Amino acid sequence: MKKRIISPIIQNIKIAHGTYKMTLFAPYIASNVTPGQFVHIKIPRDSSLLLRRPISVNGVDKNNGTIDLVYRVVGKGTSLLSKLKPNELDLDLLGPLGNGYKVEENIKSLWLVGGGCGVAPLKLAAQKWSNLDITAFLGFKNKSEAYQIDDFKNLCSQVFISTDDGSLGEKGFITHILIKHISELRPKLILGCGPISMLKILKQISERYDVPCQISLEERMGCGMGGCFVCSCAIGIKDSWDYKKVCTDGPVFDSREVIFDEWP
Amino acid sequence: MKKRIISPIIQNIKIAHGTYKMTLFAPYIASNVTPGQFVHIKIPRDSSLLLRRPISVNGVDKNNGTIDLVYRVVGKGTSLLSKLKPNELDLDLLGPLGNGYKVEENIKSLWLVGGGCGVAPLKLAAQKWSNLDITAFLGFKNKSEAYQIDDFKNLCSQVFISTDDGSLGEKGFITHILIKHISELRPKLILGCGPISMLKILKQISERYDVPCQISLEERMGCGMGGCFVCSCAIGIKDSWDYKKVCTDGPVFDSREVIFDEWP
Amino acid sequence: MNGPNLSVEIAGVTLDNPIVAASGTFGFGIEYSDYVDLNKVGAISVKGLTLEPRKGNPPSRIVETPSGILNSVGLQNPGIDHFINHDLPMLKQYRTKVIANINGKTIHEYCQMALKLQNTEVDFIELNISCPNVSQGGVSFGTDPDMVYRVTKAVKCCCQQPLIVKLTPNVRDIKEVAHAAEEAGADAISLINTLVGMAIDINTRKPVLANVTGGLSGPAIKPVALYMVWQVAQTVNIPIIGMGGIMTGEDAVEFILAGATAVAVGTANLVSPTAMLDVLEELIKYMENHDIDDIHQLIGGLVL
Amino acid sequence: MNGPNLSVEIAGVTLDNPIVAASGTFGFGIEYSDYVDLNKVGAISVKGLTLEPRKGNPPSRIVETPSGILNSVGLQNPGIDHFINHDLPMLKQYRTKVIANINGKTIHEYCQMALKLQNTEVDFIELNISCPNVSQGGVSFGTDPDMVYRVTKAVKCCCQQPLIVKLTPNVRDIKEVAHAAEEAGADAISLINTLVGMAIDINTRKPVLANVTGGLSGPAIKPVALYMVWQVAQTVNIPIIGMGGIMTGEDAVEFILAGATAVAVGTANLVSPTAMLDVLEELIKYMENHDIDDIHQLIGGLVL
Ligand SMILES: Cc1cc2nc3c(=O)[nH]c(=O)nc-3n(C[C@H](O)[C@H](O)[C@H](O)COP(=O)(O)OP(=O)(O)OC[C@H]3O[C@@H](n4cnc5c(N)ncnc54)[C@H](O)[C@@H]3O)c2cc1C
Ligand SMILES: Cc1cc2nc3c(=O)[nH]c(=O)nc-3n(C[C@H](O)[C@H](O)[C@H](O)COP(=O)(O)OP(=O)(O)OC[C@H]3O[C@@H](n4cnc5c(N)ncnc54)[C@H](O)[C@@H]3O)c2cc1C
Ligand SMILES: Cc1cc2nc3c(=O)[nH]c(=O)nc-3n(C[C@H](O)[C@H](O)[C@H](O)COP(=O)(O)O)c2cc1C
Ligand SMILES: Cc1cc2nc3c(=O)[nH]c(=O)nc-3n(C[C@H](O)[C@H](O)[C@H](O)COP(=O)(O)O)c2cc1C
Ligand code: FES
Ligand code: FES
Repeated sequence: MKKRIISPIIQNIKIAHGTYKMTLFAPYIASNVTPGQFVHIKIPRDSSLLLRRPISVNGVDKNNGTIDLVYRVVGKGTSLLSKLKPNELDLDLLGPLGNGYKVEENIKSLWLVGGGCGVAPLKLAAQKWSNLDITAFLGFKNKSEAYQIDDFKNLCSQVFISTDDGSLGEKGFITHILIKHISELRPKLILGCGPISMLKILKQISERYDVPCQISLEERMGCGMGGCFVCSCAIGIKDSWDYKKVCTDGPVFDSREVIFDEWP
Repeated sequence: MKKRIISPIIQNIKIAHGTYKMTLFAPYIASNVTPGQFVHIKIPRDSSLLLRRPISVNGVDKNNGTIDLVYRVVGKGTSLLSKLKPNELDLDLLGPLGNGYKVEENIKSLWLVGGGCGVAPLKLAAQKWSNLDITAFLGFKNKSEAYQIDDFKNLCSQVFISTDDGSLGEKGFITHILIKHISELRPKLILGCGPISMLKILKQISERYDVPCQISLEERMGCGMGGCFVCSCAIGIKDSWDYKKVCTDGPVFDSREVIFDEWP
Repeated sequence: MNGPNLSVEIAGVTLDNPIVAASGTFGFGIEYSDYVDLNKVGAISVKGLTLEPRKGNPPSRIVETPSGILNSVGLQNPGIDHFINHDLPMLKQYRTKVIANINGKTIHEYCQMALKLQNTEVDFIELNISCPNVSQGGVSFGTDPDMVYRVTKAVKCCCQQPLIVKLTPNVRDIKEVAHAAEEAGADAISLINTLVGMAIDINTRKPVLANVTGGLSGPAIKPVALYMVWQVAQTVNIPIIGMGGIMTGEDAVEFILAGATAVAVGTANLVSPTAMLDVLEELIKYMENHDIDDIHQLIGGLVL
Repeated sequence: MNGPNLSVEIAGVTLDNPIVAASGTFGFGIEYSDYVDLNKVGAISVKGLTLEPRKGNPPSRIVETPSGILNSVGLQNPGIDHFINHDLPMLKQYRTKVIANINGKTIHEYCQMALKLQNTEVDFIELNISCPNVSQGGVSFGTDPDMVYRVTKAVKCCCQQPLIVKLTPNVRDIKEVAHAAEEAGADAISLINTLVGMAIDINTRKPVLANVTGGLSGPAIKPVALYMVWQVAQTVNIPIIGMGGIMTGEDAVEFILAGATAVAVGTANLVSPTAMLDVLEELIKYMENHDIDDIHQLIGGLVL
């Protein structure tokens, strides 16, 4: 069940260029969240900023009842969040929201493909399914923007890294590295998250090699509960699709069903 | 000259029921302010609150370069101010603004008449003119709302206190006490500040006993610089008055010139 | 002791309290049942319905503006038949009154929808006349008093339920339009819908909304909404459902004093799923603090 | 190296930069000289002038609303003669261009003022047609395209300076009104003036403004203003001075992309006396960051 939670801030630190990790005390979410799900955060203090901000859950500590969020500072809301200090105030969250990634019982190995802040929710997937054989493909713009690589190394069998400028791992897009390995290894399931340009290529790759692939979409949100119809994405098959809601039908969708042509 | 000043908060404490004293580091204002002048404060953090709030200067410490403001929490802005902690952030002030009280060289004794938060600016008057023979008449709603009485006692020859409920000093309006003494003592100059109901009576008294009286007016403000024409008060003589600006023509006016009938 | 009386009557239908969900901001109600006991909401105006299912506009459909939001949903909805068969029965398990917000491209379409709603459990029909009228060259019905009169009259003839006409603020004189609706037989007026606005992304130089323009709602528009509600209250004798930026009980009191019999909460539902209950609670607190034991003592109570 | 070119031309008059002080929010300029080097402001539209001195409305005249303010100054000003003899010479010591914002109750009054401004150093006349027209029963000139045409035409015939017509947003279709002004010979359009709004004190049950209603300005109205500027830019061929909620350089860029040749800063002057200089600086920074060396590369640069 979705709940509204008033959450003390335990920690809020910079973990990479423009990227922060916030640890919140939210036992209910820690116990009930699925990878790919998100919390919807009311930005405190500045009442001119009306809308909540959706941020995926990056990690949980059920024993301590905490969750981690990793977020990039891109605008007013995230900039304000980045300045909060532990115990300075409590955040008002809704969650856990949305449909996360689904990994069936029979799946034994998993590929995670993340880019930029899309890497964040995949860490929770690696945490949850750490008993499976996981290969992670993580792409960043450059070394200074990379984060949590050691965490992935601890949780996964293998981790591939790339950066646009080659300052860490291989140079180039992470999907290039993926493609080098996919033809031989044929994974059973790919979970992807990242910028739309990456997701488009991921969809193509997964279709070409006929590998099931789930991707997490981003769209500007209002309510986060399916009530306001603003977070639409085109889902279906070509010439027969509908606008579904990223907040409740997603954010995770089967990549084959996502119609990127209808994206502006 | 008016300036814009970015002012660290040195102290911010509750000094009476609903009443706070804030000490700010603002050497320029500390050195240049006249009693009755005010600073115009940008409310931090909540950008939906556009307008600055005018608060009179209550005291100065030229050596330390600080000023004191005493303010009552009445709405969103003052409530937000009351929660700020020392060094948490710097306030953006304009000041010193307005025309303060004027005490001519030849004046040897002074009466101060204040009510509620109108007592606050009179303390700076008592401080500045402490070499004169000052009698203070201070009215409060009740004991729990009274403040800075000891300060006045240190600075003035005599201090009369009243409260609406008699919980401190005499019971009744401070203007009642004033009237009891005025007929025998005939002061040379009265400086008044307080709620409009008090100022109206003060005007009557000063006219009846023909004692010069300067009062400080409050009106909702915009710019604080005379540019927006929103802070109007009717000044002149009956049937021949004009709307003057509280921010630059005032806030202190000769009580004989204030046309209260034109006040809503 | 009992709390104050909050129930109000609109065209013969009693609402337990004057808090209404504004159309388009509370889905079909059920979406919120994890957070809100729907029995506690006076009425729910459902997402704007059309004759056929509608896909709506491409994303992005929402952008935050100072103390407001712009939306361009474009009336995405599953169509009126799906509503009647699927959503209405679920919502009707609760006490809350149901307002069907209908949107037509022609007068004929509005009437067809009103006819479909006959013999359903819908409590009110709300005519949203802010959408562009295709057969009139894209000008919205709601900005032309003549068209408002005609569409209201036509729907009134074929609708069974009390008819609420929802006005758009994008007009020169709201009184004119409200008057036309009343003359044509409207049982109540709701206002305001959103103001037309836009936002530009200065990095891409493109409009933020794929649809270029959108409707502005939220606290930013409250002063405009309040003014219009007050104007209309002085013009018509039918009840008014006031809305536009209501976030708190205090905001609701302002609208009620200006003359609204009920108030709708819109954008606030996007900010907090329990917004309506919070508004209701604050309204009750205000009434208690001011010794008001019946909401009717507040309606139109502005002192000039 | 030099910074980007910021100078723009409006009806043959060159402004050093496109930042204008919106009428009524920057007095007669001189009030701000402690804070602002007036040479650095493109132009200053002075407080609205009337033929005779005007007392204006009783207080309170201002109330804060979410991200906005309502004002009801009621055109307090010392009269046009005092302006010409007293304020204008002081302002003319600076490079900034001077816009005389004039307000009449009748067409005749507007013309009288335009005549008085002949042979003065005023650079532009700005026709504020948002005020109620007494001889037309209190309806504002600016909401009726016919009246806009007539008043513009009449003033154009007797004014020496380029004529800016300032539009009110309280209309159904801003394009109609802008078109009427252009047809009648306006040299430029400025928009938007304030939206009508109100606020109620729920403790006293009275309107907060003594005048009951006021004009809404500030960031709250920015999306509406931007939309209207964009609409008008597609309608007329004369330059536009865009305004409504501009607080930052980024806001200014939005208006310029939407088609404004210059932008006016209003409410922001009440928030910070240096607002215009801040906006200018941020505009320059944006241009430098985006390798734009001439402001003309931005004007109307919206990508659809
Ligand atoms: C399901 C979901 C999960 C997400 N998880 C993460 C995460 O784990 N880490 C992370 O860094 N970011 C995440 N995002 C993106 C994040 O929500 C935005 O970066 C953030 O809302 C920007 O807010 P702002 O106030 O800083 O930016 P502003 O541009 O000032 O925001 C203005 C408005 O636009 C919305 N908005 C702006 N960018 C986006 C975006 N990319 N997606 C959705 N709304 C946007 C904001 O929510 C706000 O309503 C996620 C988005 C979605 C939809
Ligand atoms: C020259 C001058 C000096 C003042 N000095 C003091 C002082 O020393 N101590 C003190 O406690 N108060 C003083 N006041 C009153 C003080 O400015 C208001 O109480 C304060 O602005 C309220 O802000 P708010 O956000 O809490 O209230 P809100 O009601 O939320 O404010 C909304 C708007 O109304 C304005 N406003 C509300 N009440 C007043 C008022 N009484 N006068 C002017 N504007 C008002 C606010 O400035 C703001 O713009 C002074 C006022 C003036 C004009
Ligand atoms: C996301 C969204 C969708 C809306 N959809 C509709 C709609 O379908 N039909 C309608 O009549 N009004 C619709 N509205 C307008 C609201 O019902 C309401 O009139 C307006 O938002 C003003 O109220 P508010 O400021 O409380 O939101 C919508 C508003 C929003 C924000
Ligand atoms: C206090 C105040 C006084 C104003 N007086 C005038 C005026 O005299 N003449 C005029 O044309 N516009 C006047 N305006 C409108 C502004 O010039 C401007 O059009 C409007 O405020 C929108 O811009 P903003 O949101 O930047 O303030 C006034 C606005 C304010 C806030
Ligand atoms: S955010 Fe409201 S429906 Fe998705
Ligand atoms: S506050 Fe602007 S003129 Fe006084």
